[in-house]
Amino acid sequence: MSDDFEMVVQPAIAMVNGTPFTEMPLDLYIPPDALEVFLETFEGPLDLLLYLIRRQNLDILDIPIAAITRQYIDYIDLMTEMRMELAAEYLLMAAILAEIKSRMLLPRPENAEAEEDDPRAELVRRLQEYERFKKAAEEMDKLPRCERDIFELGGVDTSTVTVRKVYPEVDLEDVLLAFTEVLRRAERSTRHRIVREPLSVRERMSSVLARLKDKPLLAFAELFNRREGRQGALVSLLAILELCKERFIEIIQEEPLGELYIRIPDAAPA
Amino acid sequence: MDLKDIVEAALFVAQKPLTVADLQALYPEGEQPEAVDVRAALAELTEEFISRPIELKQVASGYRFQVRESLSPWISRLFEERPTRYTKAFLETLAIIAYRQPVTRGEIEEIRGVAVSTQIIRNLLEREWVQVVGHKEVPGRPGLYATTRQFLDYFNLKGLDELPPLQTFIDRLGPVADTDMPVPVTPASYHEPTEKPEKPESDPIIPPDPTTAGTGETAQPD
Amino acid sequence: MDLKDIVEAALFVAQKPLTVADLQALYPEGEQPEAVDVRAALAELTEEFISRPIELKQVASGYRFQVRESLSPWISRLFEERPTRYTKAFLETLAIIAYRQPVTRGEIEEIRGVAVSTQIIRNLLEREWVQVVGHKEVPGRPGLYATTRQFLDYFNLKGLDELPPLQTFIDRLGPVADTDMPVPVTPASYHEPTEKPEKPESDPIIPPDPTTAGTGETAQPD
Repeated sequence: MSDDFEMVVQPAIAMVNGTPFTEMPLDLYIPPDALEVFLETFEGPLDLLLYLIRRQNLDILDIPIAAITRQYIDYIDLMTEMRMELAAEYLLMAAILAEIKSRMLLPRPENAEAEEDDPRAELVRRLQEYERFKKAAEEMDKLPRCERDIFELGGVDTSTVTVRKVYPEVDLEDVLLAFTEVLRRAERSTRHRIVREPLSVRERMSSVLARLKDKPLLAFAELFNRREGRQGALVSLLAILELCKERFIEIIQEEPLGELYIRIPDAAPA
Repeated sequence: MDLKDIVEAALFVAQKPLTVADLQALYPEGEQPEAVDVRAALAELTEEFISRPIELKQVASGYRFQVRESLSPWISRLFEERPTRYTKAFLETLAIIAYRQPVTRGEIEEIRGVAVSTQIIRNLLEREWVQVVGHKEVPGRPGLYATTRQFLDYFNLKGLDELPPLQTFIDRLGPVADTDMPVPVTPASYHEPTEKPEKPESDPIIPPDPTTAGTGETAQPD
Repeated sequence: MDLKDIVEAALFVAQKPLTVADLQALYPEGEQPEAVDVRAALAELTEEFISRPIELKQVASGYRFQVRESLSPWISRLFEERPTRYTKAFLETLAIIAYRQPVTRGEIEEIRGVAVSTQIIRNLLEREWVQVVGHKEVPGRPGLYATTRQFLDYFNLKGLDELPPLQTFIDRLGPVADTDMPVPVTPASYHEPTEKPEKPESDPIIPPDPTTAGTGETAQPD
């Protein structure tokens, strides 16, 4: 039997009421004061049993079940203030042990098949199963892992890389369909006023406003382009009047018969 | 362990440029290399990477590895996000801005009958299809949105007047336009023929107009 | 531009492992290199970095550059925080999921003999080391947990078959250990193709019993 699986026991596991608690108990009895420490040290009753088997050469097939069970039951009151959920699992284990013991005491027929009914078999199977994974967890903890043993790269700078943003493609038709949908909804709900202005006027309204962003005061004459001809002048005029009506702009004249200017209104009227 | 190797590994792992002092601090106190040795290691590394696609660079706050600019076209694809399709809300907002500009967000919401998400406006601005051309002089001074030259360019339009006139849509709505969606007239010159979004099988609320009948204005079953 | 250079730069820049397909996708459609050429470039790079402090490594979700383990004492000083230590309960739960997947919480509790805290499961899910891959068709339809590629990446593994083999050391209980523990199967379907972990050379719990030896009897514990 090898010792390579010995549990590491620190010199002092905990201080219990000022007294260093240095030794794991020699049997399943746990001093009440140390119970909490115990529950935290072991991962559960299977872990504790494994420890005892290793450490104390405890023969789990011959545990003084009666005494242990009595001790465990004494804990019940103490445990109500602790982690009842965990403690319950230890109690369950005590019950399993007691059951095993009682079944062992029953006379058993002496044939080969009875071996499979050995009440200890299930417990041993569970201990083995648990131990495999307990060991696997320890092995896994030893694997080289990120953040501790191996490091991924994080430092290569990409400021030289210009990322082209990829936008969805849109069909004009989809935009038009969307607009039809809007109008249809508007028609249906209220008798929404749909102004039948030529688009060129709306476009001109936008461009006049855009120009006012660069230059806060524009001469009226600047808004007309001779090359656009009459049609263009009319569009500009309609745009200015519409903008004025919607109070996007105001038209000012500093002296009678002086030049007309347009600008963004100073302050929001209440 | 070789100082140069430690310097190299550290520069690759660090998320920011490292100074000579940072690199010295990789060693426990009392064992730290001289700054001059760290510099020598950095010089050596710079040399070793000279023919590689990444280079060791000194910037204001220290040393770092960076990708050579010439690789940008390929590397940028690592960061590109796959474009998703625009939502209906996005397209409706765009259409309203196109036809009703200059228009405030509140007005868009009034026409659509639902709120317009900030994300949509932001996307439109980011794509440079829409700009704020001014502010409406009402309380809150809301921004006035209008389409841009880029919008026209994208859709291959010379001007907004090349968009089908509003009247077209209004006519198509018809007096009882409350069941099916009319097919808008979209002159082929505005776009490549593509698959249309699904539309109702039986649509024609539009009375068969003898002048347009047979000119391709047939409901295409998808 | 040289394919190898592009592959190298991309691996240095990406903050996650890249697959061969990821690397092909650095090129525009129609110009993408063959997978076999990308693999050749990867092999060449692995070779070129063999004497450097960083290595090109293949893990479950692709290829990545990483610092050689031998440098961790220095490199870890770059980080203020000590690396996370995982509790026994956390590691045992993870180990059971890794070796016995897909597995329900109830089955994990059955093996450990204690309740599994919700916090542990939540942490495992949040770290994306574990995912719910389905539900067991029993009352309550409990979730079936399995490990992810990220789990393997974190532990520097290509597949589940690289996990240490399960073994047991209980030997003095031999006489009652009459049922052969089945060697847990580690289903590969969630990851890259893998094989079962090797069965320990000599399974010391099982006494050489002529009556059961060679019957291949495997009792499924649940």
